[in-house]
Amino acid sequence: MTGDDVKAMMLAVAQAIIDNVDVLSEADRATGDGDHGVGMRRGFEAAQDAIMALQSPTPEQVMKAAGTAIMAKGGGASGAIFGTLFRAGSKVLEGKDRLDAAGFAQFLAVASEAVQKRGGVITGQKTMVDALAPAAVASADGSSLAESMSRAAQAAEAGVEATRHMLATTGKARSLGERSLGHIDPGALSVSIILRTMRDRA
Amino acid sequence: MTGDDVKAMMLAVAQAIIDNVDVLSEADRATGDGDHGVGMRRGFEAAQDAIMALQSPTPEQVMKAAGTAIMAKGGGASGAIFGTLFRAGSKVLEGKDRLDAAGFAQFLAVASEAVQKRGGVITGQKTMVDALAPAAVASADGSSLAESMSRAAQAAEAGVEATRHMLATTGKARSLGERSLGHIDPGALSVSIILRTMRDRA
Amino acid sequence: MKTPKKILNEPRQATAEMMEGLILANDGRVGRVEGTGALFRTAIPDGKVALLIGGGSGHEPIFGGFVGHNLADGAACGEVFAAPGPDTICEAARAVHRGKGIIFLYCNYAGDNMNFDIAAELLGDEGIETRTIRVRDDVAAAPPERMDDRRGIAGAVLVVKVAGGAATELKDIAEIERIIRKAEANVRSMGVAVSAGSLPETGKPTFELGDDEIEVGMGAHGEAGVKRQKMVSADDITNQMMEPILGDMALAKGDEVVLLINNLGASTMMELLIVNRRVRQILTRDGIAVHRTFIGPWFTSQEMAGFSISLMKLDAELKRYIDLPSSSFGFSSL
Amino acid sequence: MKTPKKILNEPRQATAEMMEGLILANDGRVGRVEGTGALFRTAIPDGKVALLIGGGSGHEPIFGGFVGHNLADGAACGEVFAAPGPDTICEAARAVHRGKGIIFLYCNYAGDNMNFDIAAELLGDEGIETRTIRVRDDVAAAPPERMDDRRGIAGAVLVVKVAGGAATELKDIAEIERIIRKAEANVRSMGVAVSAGSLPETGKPTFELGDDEIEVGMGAHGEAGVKRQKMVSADDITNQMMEPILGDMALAKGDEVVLLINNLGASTMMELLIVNRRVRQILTRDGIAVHRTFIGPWFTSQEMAGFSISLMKLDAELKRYIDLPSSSFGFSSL
Ligand SMILES: Nc1ncnc2c1ncn2[C@@H]1O[C@H](COP(=O)(O)OP(=O)(O)O)[C@@H](O)[C@H]1O
Ligand SMILES: Nc1ncnc2c1ncn2[C@@H]1O[C@H](COP(=O)(O)OP(=O)(O)O)[C@@H](O)[C@H]1O
Ligand SMILES: [Mg+2]
Ligand SMILES: [Mg+2]
Ligand SMILES: [Mg+2]
Ligand SMILES: [Mg+2]
Repeated sequence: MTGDDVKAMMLAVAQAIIDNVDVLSEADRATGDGDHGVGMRRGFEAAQDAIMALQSPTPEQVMKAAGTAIMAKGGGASGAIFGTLFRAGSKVLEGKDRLDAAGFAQFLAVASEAVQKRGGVITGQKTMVDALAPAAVASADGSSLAESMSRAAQAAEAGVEATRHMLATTGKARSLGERSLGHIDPGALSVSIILRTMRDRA
Repeated sequence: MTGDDVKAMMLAVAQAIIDNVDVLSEADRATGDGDHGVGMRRGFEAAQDAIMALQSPTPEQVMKAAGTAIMAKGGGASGAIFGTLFRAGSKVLEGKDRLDAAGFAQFLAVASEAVQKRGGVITGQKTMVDALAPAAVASADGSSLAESMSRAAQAAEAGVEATRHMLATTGKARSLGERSLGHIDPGALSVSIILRTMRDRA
Repeated sequence: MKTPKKILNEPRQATAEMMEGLILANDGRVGRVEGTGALFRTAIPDGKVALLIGGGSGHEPIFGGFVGHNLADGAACGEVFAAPGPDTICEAARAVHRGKGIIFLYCNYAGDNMNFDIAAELLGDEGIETRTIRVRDDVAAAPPERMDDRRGIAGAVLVVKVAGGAATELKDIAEIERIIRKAEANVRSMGVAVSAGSLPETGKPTFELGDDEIEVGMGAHGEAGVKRQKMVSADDITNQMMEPILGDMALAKGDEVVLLINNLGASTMMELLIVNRRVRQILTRDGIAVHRTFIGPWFTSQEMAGFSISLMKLDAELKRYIDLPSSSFGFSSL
Repeated sequence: MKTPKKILNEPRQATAEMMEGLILANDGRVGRVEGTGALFRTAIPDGKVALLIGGGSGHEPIFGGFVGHNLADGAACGEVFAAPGPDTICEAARAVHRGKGIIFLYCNYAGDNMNFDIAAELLGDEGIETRTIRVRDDVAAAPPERMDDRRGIAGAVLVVKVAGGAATELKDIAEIERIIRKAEANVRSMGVAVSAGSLPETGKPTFELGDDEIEVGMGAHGEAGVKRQKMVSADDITNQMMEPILGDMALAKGDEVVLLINNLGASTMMELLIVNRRVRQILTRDGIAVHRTFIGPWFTSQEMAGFSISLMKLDAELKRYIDLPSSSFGFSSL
């Protein structure tokens, strides 16, 4: 995937998040404060603007611009988390003019690690990490970028479902305790939407 | 009617007001602030206590005790108005050991005048005066106390109906303007309940 | 009609328990005549002209919460939405009187007028001098030719602020009265209701409003306004309120005002700040300067959602009293 | 689900318009970095250790309304219920910095923690020293062993009050930090929700509660509490809240506290005063003295009905800063 392909892909990713604003807010209403969709929309609208402004960018530039915009405009937990995801991940793409399977897997691995560090969480705490971390692992097995992305998307989707059975131990859902059971984590759903859209463009 | 009869009658009057707390508040909800019943209940509960405490009272003492209690505890427009009604009216009964037709008519006439002065209103402004003033006039034609009371009650009831077609120009209903049409005045309804109960005990 | 959920014990005891809670919240600065709604400041200097405010309860923090330093010396508080009876007013008056007369400052409602007038007569018999000033700031209630038909709403907060300062700094009751009358004459307000408040004792909203309706000009007890209409934008509502307010005031370019936006209860500060933005756009357009802005829930109508806008035209004298530091349980400014 | 009626223009512009209105309401005392939620006091003396507070919007008047004299020097405000991004925090930090470092004081939420931490890293790269204090007063959120899992709610008002005074009177950042940490360590709170607030942008309540239900321990964004139950009396609710608060504080007979009852939005002052009455009965029973009481809507959750109770144990030092006069758009005390 060239830098321009990555640009097109990330514009589609942003659009997918924007299109799902209500689904994401509704998921957050069940376990948090109901604003995950509007926060993600703010971040990804800013990301769209930032990415659009790039002329023949490298894959790294696209990812970094997205992350920086999301971090600045998203706000909340998700602005910091998804901003960190793209900014940290972009670093492994430095100096590469194409995004390939190995690069993508590395991108997710580094992003997942950075997010866990920033958030002070590990898997099993009912966060977006429960979609991102398994996606990073799964993507490593792909023999092509398309396959990597497909595996990542599938793992993320399974991760979303897995959060349904987890007790939240961080973020606004934490205090729900047992009552968080049966609900998916909205941030995990965002990860799944992002990876699913990437797969569809691969 | 002896002083003790007047005492019994006024206890019944108070009870009738108390029993109609919701009807009166509901009427005030349509045109005012919805508290006429609870205000009247406060006043007439205090009146009950004050009247009960009287041993072999004169008619004047009963009426004055009622008016004083209502004025002290009723509060709002109705506390001042109905307090004034009974306090001012009681003065004409001074030195009389019985309430008769003439005394009752005088009581209402003086009460009506005092209330109009206190409230700065005349008939036709959609207030309790529109029940009280015609009742005072009608009671003058009675040849017995029972007949006086019966005429007063009837006139008050007609007065209540008449308020339905009046534009409020005082009190909290004033600002309704045209929208006050079609609703009766809650204070007028109170007057009618009072006089109706008197009639039933005459 | 959905029954409002309120945090109460026995509803009929709500006012009495509230009074208890209010006295405790004053941590010694305010006392009350046992068992009544007659409140007084514990530190009123001898020889001071006393300022007594009052009215029905249910509008908290006004009136009881405005007893304090450079504010009222006492308050006569009635039951919810019911003027205090003459007994309560007399008790409060006696508690604040320091030999130099009392200024009664309250809102223009039939119930308040009658009860305070009766009290004034009774106090007169005792040799206590009283002066009466009624706040009539609600432009929605009646046209200017019928000033005395206007209700007193949140503009009263500004009048009490001025009055409290004047009655503390000055000795002459006539001079104090003059300044308060000027403050009263210079203030205009208008309210809007978005949803109804309810009475604790009946558990019922005082009026019904459709899910998409508002009432412009609504009074502080749910008295009808000038217009019931569909919900519109914050800017539109504000335009509709500012027009009659400004139309009723003789403001010229370069004039200064103090601005108060009062939360009737359940509106968010966020909404009121958005309204403030529009108010200032309009005032800037007209070349009118805002000396100071107060936004908050001071003259509430239980949990009514909605707000009112008040403007008081300032001169140097009024400005001085608006700027004096003042402090009470419900209203403080530095 | 009934759609809440709010007085707004374009819902997505609500926060931006609110900021504009807030700056105007400060009549020159507070400015903002154009187009951001970064607010600053216009009169910060040189050489002052700066106090920067912040968090999501929607809780007005906190945080932006607490920028003022003997209070915060600046505030970084995010969108509704969303922590400000690092850019906003950095802008605010640069605007308040006077060469002596900045104290970040905010509430303990994952979003705030991460964004302020990122900002601290970025500011560190610029050579600006920051210290971080997170308010963790909500006893409903986690047991004492997991202090860091506790949310920051209205007890933050008292911590900001102390912090504002200390950061004005003292020069040494470590000493200021010590006092703020003590204030933070000494405060405990708990909330209860009676009905939900809603987000302007979605127009939806953040949770659903039955017509006869309340949730004890509810957080300031509608986060779940410890117990959902049928509506009970004001005294019962208060008992249920005071028990965990007191159980979590080492208070002994004769101790003094400052008491804050915070309106989450749509509750009436009347209800909160009735709650105050019960709070005082309980404290009197335990021999605990209340030095000062604050009751009002300072840390709201949009139009949520409900309230929280906060107690801060005082010593002579904390008392001194609680008693200092302070003044801002949203909170003043003399
Ligand atoms: N500490 C954390 N580490 C990683 N992800 C987190 C953390 N806290 C929250 N999240 C993610 O953020 C999502 C919530 O985002 P959002 O609703 O935008 O934030 P907020 O909680 O500030 O309202 C959660 O669903 C979760 O996936
Ligand atoms: N100025 C007045 N003169 C005579 N009666 C009045 C006057 N104002 C109000 N009333 C009577 O009082 C009634 C309202 O009583 P109430 O609801 O107890 O008082 P409030 O208006 O203080 O809530 C009205 O229905 C009317 O009959
Ligand atoms: Mg959220
Ligand atoms: Mg009434
Ligand atoms: Mg009333
Ligand atoms: Mg949020």
